[in-house]
Amino acid sequence: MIIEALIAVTFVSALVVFVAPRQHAGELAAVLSLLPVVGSLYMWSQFDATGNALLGGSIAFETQFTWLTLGGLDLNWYVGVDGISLPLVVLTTILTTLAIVSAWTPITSRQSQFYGLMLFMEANLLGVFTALDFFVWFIFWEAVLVPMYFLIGVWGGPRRKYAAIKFFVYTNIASLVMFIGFIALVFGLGDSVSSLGLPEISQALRAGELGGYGALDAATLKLVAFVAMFLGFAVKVPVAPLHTWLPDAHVEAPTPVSVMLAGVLLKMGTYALLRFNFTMMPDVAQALVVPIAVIAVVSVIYGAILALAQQDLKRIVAYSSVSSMGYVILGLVAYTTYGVGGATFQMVAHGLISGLMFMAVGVIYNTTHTRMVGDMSGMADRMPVTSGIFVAGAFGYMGLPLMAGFAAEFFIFQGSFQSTVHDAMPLFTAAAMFGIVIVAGYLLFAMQRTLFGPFRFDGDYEVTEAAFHDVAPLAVLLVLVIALGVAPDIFFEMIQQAVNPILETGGGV
Amino acid sequence: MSATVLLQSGGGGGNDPVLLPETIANLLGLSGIVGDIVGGLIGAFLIANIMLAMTAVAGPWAKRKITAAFTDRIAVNRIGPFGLLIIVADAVRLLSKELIVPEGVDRPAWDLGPLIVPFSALLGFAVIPMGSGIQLADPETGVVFAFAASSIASLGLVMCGYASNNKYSLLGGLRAVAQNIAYEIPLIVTAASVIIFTGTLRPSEVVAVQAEPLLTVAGVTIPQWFAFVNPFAFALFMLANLAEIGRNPFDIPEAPTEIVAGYQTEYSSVYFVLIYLGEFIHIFLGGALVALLFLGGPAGPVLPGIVWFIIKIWAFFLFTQWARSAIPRLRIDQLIEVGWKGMLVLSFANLVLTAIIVGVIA
Amino acid sequence: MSDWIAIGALGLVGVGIPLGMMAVSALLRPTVPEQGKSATYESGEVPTGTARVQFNIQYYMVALLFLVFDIETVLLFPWTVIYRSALAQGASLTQVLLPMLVFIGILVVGLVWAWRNGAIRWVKSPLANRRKTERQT
Amino acid sequence: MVPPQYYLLLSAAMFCIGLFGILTRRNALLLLMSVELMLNAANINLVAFSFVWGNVTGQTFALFTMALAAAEVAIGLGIVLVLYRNFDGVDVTEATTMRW
Amino acid sequence: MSASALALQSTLPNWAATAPALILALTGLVLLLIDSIHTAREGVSNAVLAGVSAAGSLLAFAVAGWFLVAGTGQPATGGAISLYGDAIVVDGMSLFFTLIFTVVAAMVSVASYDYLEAQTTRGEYYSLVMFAATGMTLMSMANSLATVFVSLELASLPSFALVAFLKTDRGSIEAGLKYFLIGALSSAVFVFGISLVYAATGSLLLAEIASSIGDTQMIGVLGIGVLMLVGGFSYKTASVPFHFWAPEAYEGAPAPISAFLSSASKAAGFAVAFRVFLVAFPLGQLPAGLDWVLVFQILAVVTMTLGNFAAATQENVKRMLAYSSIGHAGYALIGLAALSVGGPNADVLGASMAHLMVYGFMNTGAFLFIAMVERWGVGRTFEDYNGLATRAPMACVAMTVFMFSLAGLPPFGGFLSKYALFYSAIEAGFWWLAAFGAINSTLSLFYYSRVVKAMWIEDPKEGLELDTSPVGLYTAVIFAAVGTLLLLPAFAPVIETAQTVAAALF
Repeated sequence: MIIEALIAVTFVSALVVFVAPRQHAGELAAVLSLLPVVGSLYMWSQFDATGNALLGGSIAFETQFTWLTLGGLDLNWYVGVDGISLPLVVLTTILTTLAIVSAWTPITSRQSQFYGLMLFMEANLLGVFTALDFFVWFIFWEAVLVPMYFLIGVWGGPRRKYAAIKFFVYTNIASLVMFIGFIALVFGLGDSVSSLGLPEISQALRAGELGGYGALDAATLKLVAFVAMFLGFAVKVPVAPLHTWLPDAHVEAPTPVSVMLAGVLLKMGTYALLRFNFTMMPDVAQALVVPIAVIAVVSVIYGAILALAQQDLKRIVAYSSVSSMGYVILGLVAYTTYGVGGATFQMVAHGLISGLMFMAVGVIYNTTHTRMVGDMSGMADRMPVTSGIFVAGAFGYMGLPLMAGFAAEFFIFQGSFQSTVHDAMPLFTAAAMFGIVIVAGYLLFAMQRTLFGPFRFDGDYEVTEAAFHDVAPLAVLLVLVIALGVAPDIFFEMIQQAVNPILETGGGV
Repeated sequence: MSATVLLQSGGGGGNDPVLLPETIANLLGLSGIVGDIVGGLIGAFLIANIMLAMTAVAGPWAKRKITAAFTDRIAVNRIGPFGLLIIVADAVRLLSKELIVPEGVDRPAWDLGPLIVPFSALLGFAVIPMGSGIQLADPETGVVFAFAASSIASLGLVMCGYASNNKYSLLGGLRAVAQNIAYEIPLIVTAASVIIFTGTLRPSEVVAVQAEPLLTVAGVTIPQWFAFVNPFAFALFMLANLAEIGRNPFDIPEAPTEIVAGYQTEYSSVYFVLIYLGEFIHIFLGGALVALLFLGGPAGPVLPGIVWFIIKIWAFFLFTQWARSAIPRLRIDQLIEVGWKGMLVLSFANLVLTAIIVGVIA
Repeated sequence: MSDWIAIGALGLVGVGIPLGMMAVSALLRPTVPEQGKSATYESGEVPTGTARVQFNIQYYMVALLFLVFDIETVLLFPWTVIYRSALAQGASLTQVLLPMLVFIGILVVGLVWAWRNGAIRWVKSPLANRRKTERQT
Repeated sequence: MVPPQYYLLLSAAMFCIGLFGILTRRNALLLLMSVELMLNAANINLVAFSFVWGNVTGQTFALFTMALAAAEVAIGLGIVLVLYRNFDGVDVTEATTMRW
Repeated sequence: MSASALALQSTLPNWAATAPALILALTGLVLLLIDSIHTAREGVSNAVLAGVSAAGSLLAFAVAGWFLVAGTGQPATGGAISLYGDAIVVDGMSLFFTLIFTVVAAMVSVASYDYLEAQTTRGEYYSLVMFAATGMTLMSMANSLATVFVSLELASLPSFALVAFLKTDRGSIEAGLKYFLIGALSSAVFVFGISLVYAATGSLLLAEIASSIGDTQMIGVLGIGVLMLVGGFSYKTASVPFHFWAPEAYEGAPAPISAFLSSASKAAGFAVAFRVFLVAFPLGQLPAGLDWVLVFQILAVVTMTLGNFAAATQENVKRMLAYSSIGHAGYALIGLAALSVGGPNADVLGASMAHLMVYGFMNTGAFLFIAMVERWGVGRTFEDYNGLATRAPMACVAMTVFMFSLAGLPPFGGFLSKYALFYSAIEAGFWWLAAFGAINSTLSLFYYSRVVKAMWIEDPKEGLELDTSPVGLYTAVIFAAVGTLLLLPAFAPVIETAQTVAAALF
C-alpha cells in the first residue's frame, strides 16, 4: 500500500498547499514534498523485485483490487514497481522537491496555486510510473497534462498562452491516437484478456493471442496499433519531427516547470514506449527497426544541430533534450541488455542532468533577466558557484566520464553496437555518436561565450551570486549526477533485471 | 353505468323517451335520415318559438309589470288588455329604428356579437326535457352540453364589448366575462354534486331519477327532487345561476348607474333587440337548468309536464325579478371575492361532502 | 346520431331567427347617417382617447385561475358519473373517493396560494402598493 | 359508419392547418391558438379511434389532453403577458435580445 | 441484500414505490403552503424555502437510493412494480434516473438561495422546481403513452414558467417565450404522434403496443406516429431537430434553471425515450419500415456534431454551454442508436445512463458556476471571465473540473462515462458512432479549454473585484465538483447499476 500512500500524501499535500497562504506556500510545499522523497527512498531500500512488471517475475509493492467492469473487461486499480519504474519514481520525487525549491525566487505571484499544481503533477507522475493497469495509467498520464498546462499558461513568459495551448493540443491529440491504438489492440485480443491490466495484455500479446478486429487481420491490427502508439508517445518524448511543441513550452515555461518538463515529463514518453511498444510488441518493433532507428538518429543529429543554431540558452538545452531522447530510442530499439537498460538509465541520468542545466540557466536568468547568449559574457566572474556547477553539468551532458551521462551513453552505444536486430545497427550507432561531438561543440561554445571571458552585461540588473536556496538544488543535482556516474549500479542492476525478460521472450539477442 | 356506455352515444336503454323530432317525423310519415333532419328542424323551430314567445311576454311586458308592482306603480296599461299589446308595439318600434354604427367599431365582431348571444341561449334548450314529450335531443352528455352552450354567451358579450370602441362597453364586456367565469365553476361543481346522485348526464335520466320517491309524508309521496335532497346545493346553484345570467345582485356588467349599459351601450335597433332577447332566453335557460337538476324537470302532479315546466321556469323568472327589485347590486371586487372565496369554496365543500355522504350511505 | 342532428337543427334555427330579424329590420328601418350620431357615447361628454385602454390586471389573473378550475371540472364530471355505480359494484372508498379528494386537495392548495398572493383580490393590495413604492425609491 | 381513414384525414388536415399557423404567424396569441388546433387534431384521432377500437383509453386520454392544453395556455398567456410588458407587443419576432 | 429487499416489498404497499415522486410533489405543495402562511413577504425566509426544497429533494434522493440498493422493482425482488393499471412502473431504471433528477434539484435549490435574494417571489420558484422534478420522476416511471405525456407536461409547464421567471428581464422573457412556443409545438406534435400510435395499435400501454405492432394494418400511420414521438423526445432532450430552443432558453433563463433544464430535464427526456422505444417498439419485433434505431443513429451523429461545432463558435460562455449540452445529448443518444438485435444492448444503454448521471453533476455545476458569475456581475463572454481565478480560485478549480470533465479528460468522471459509452458502442459494432463521438470530444476540448484559459491564464481586467461570495452557490458548485471527481473512483457502482437496470428493459 506504500504506493497508494505516496500518491495520496502528495495529493493531499497539493490540496493543503493550494489553500495555504501564498507567502508561505513555497516553504510548505518544499517540506511536504519531502514526504514522497522519503517514501520513495524507503521503497528503494525495501525494493526486492527481480522481474519485469509486465512479463512476470515479482513486482514490488504490488496492490490490485477491482474497480469496475466494463463490457467484460475488468478495470482494476493495479500498481506496483519494478526495476524500470523505481528509478523513475525516485527521480520524480527528488526532482520535484528541487524544482520547488528552485521556484522560490522566480515565482512571485499566485504561489499557492503554483506549488499546489506542482505537487498535483507529482502525484500524477508517480501514478504514471507505478500504474500497471492501462486505465489507471492512462488517467494519470492525462492528468499530468492539466497542471502542466496551467503551469506554463499562468506563470510562463510572454508567449505563454500560445505555448500552453500548443503543448496541450499536441499532447492531447497524441494521447487520443495512442488510446485508440491501444483499445484497438484490446478489441483484437477479444476474450483472451479479462482485464486491462498491462501484464495480462502484454503476456497475451507476446503469446500471440491477438486476433483480427473488423476488417483488420491480426498482423495489420498489430502494426496499426504499434504505429498509433508510437506516434502518440513520440510526441511526448519528443522525437523529430514531432518535437515542435517542446522548444516553445520550454522557452515560455518558468524554470522550475522546465525542470519538471525536461526532467520527468519527457521520460513519460520514453517510459511508455518501453512499456508498451517495445515490451508488448517486440516483433513489430524489430520489424520496424530501420525506421525507428532512423527516427532516433535524426532526432539526435537534428536536435543537436538545431541547438547549435540557437542564441537562447534555454532553447539550447531544450533542443539538446530532443537529441538526448534520440539516444533513448536508439537504445530501446537495439534490444540488448545494455541498449534497453542504458536507455532506461539515460532516462534517469538525463532527468537529473537536464534538470541541472535548466536550473542553472534559470538561476542566471533570475539575475540577468535574459537568456540570450549574446547579451552577456564572463558570468563566471560574478557568479562563480553557479557557473561552476553549470560547467560541471554541461560536462555531464557531453558525456564526461564519471558523470551519469557518460555511463548512460556508454551503455546505449555498447548495447546498440552489440545489437543483432539489424545489420545496419552499428551504422546507426556510429551516426548517433556523431551527435556527441555536436553536443560538445554547442555546449562549449555557449559556455565560452556566456560564462568566460571578460565580464559584459547589457542589462540594467545587478549581477551577483545567487541566493543559497537557488544554488543548493544545483549542488544536490550535481552530486547525484556524479554519484550515478561513479556508481551506475545503484540503478543499473535493478534495471537490468527488469529489462532482461523483455529480451528473453522477445528473442532479441 | 360503466364507462363504456359513454361510448355509444344515443345507444340508450329500453326506456328511452320518445323525442320531439321522432314524434314529428312519425307524424309526417318520414323515416331515416330525412326524417331526422326534417323532424329536427321542425322541432327546433317549435321550441325556439316557444322560447321566443315567452321572452316576448317577459321582456317588454312582464318585467315592467313586476317592477311596477314592487315599486307600487302602474306600468304599461294603455295598449291592449293589461297593456299586453305593448309587446307588438315594442317589437315594431325597435325593429324599425335606425341602426347607428358608431365610429371605430370592429365591424365583424360588432355584427357577430348580437348573433351569438341569443344563439347560445337557444342552443341550450336543445337538451332540456320540457315534459309531454317535448325534448329535442337527449344525448348522453346532455347536462354538460347545456352548460357548455349557455357559456358561449360570454364570448358574444365580450365581442360586443370589445368591438363597440366604447369604454363602457369594454368594461362591461370584461366584467361580464369575469363574472361568468367566477360563477361558472361553482355552478358546474354544484351540478356535479347532483350528478353524483344521478350517475348519468343524460337529461331524461336525470329527470327519471328525480321521479323516484324520497319519502312519504301523510300519504303524500314527495319525489326525490334534488332541491329536497340537497337544499344547500340548490341554494348555491340558484345563487350562481343568478350571476351566470347576470341578474341582480350580479348585474354589474350592465350596471346602468356605473357604465350606462355595459356591452350594449352602443347597440340600437335590431341588434339591441337581439341582445335583449338573448338575455331573457338566458334567464329561462337558467330556470330550465334549475328545473332539470333540482326540481324534477317537467314533473309535477295533475297538470301535464309542459305546463309544469313553464311554471317552473316562470317561477325562476319571477325570482330573478324579485331579486332585481329587492337586492342591491354588488361591486366588482365584492363580486369576485364572493365568487372565488365564497362560492367556489362552498361548492367544493358541497361536492366533497356529498361524495362522502353518498359513499358512506352507499 | 339523431340527437346531434336535432341539436344541429336548433343551432341552425338559433342562427336563422336572429338573421331573419335582422333582415326584417333592414327592410323596415331608415338610414340617416350623421356625424353626431356615430360618435362614441360617453355620457354626453366629448369622447376622449381610444377605447382600447389597458384594463386591470386582475381580469387576467381571474381568467388564468378560471382556466385551471374549469378544466378541472372536465376531469370531475366523469368521476361524478361513475361514482355511485362504482361504489355499488363494490369498489372501496379509498379507490373511488380518496384520489378525487387528493386531486381536489391539490387544487385547494393552489387556490389558497393564489388567494394569499392576492390573485383574486380586486382592490390593489397594500402589498402591491408597497412594492410599487419600493420600486420607485 | 364513417371509415376511420376519414378521421385520420380530418385530423391530419387540422394538424397541418395548426402547423401552418405556427409557421406563418407572428402574433403570440395566434400561435397559441394554432397549437390548440394541433392538440385538438390529436383529440379527434383519439376519440375516433377510441370508437373504432371499442375501448375508452382514447377518450380518457383526450380529456387529459384538454386539461393539459388548458394548463399550457395558462402558462402561455402568462408568458405573453410579460412579453407584452417588456416588449410592448405580442409579436414574437420582436423579442430578439439574444441572437437567434 | 435480497432479504431486506424482500422485507421491503412485503412491508410496504406497492404504491409506496413511487415515494420519491410523492415526496417531491409534497415538498412542492408544502412550499406553496409555507408561502401562503406568511402574509408579509419579508416573512418568507429564503433560507427556509431553499432548505425545505433541498431537504425534500435529498429525501427523495435517499429514498430512491435506498430502493435501488434494496432492489425494489428489480428482478431480484420480483421484477418491476407496475401500478395503476400498468400506467406507472417502478423499476431500476426509473429509480436510477430519479437519483439524477433529485440530486440536480437539490443542487439547484441550494444554488437558487443566492440567486433569488433580489427577487420578491420565491416560494413559487422553489415549488415549481419541485413540481418539475416530480414530473421528471414520473417521466422515468411512465409506462403508458398517457402517463408519458402527462408527466412530460408536468415537467415542462413549470419549466416554462421558471425560464421566464425574471419578469423584468427581457432575456428571460424572450427565452421563456421561445422555450414555450417550441415546447407547445413539440407537445402538439408529440400528442399527435401518440394519437397515431393509438390509432394503429388501439392501446396506450407500452406493453400492449408492443404486442400489437406485429399485426397492425396501418404501418404508415404507425411510422409517422413514431417519427412524431421522436420529435417530442428530441425537444425534451434538446437534440436535433427540436434543439434550437436550447441556446436561447439556457442563455436567457436564470442560470440555476438552465442547469436544471440542461441536466435533469434532458435526462428525463432520455429516461422516457429509453422506455418508450425499448418497451413499446422492441427491436426484433418491428415490422419493416419502423426502424427507429436508424433514425436515432442519424440524430445522434448530427446532434453531437452540430452541438459541438456551434459551441466552438460562441463568444458567450452560457451559450457555449448550451450548445455543448446539445452535443452531449448527441452522445447520450448513442444509448439508443447503438442498439441491435442480439447486441450488448444493456451495456450500451447502461453506459448512456451512467453518462447522464455524470453529466448531471458536471453540467449542473458548470451552469451554477455561471450563475455565480452572473451574481458577481462580471459579464457573460469569454473575455469577461479573464482572470477570475485570481479572485476566486476555489470556484475556478471547480469550473475547471467541470470543463475538463465535460470534454472527457481523464482525471474526472466525464472521461469514464464517455469511455464506457464509446466502448460499448464499439462493442456493439457501431465503431463509427464511437469515432464520431471521440472526434467531437476532441473538438470540444477546444472550447471548453477556452473557459479554463480565460479564467486562469488571461490577465484580469482592471479593477476586477468580486464583492460577494455567495454561500449557497459555492456549496452547490463545490458539491458538484466533488461529485464529478468522486464519480471517477466511484464509477463502478454507477455503471454496474446502470447496466443491470438497463438489462431489465430488454
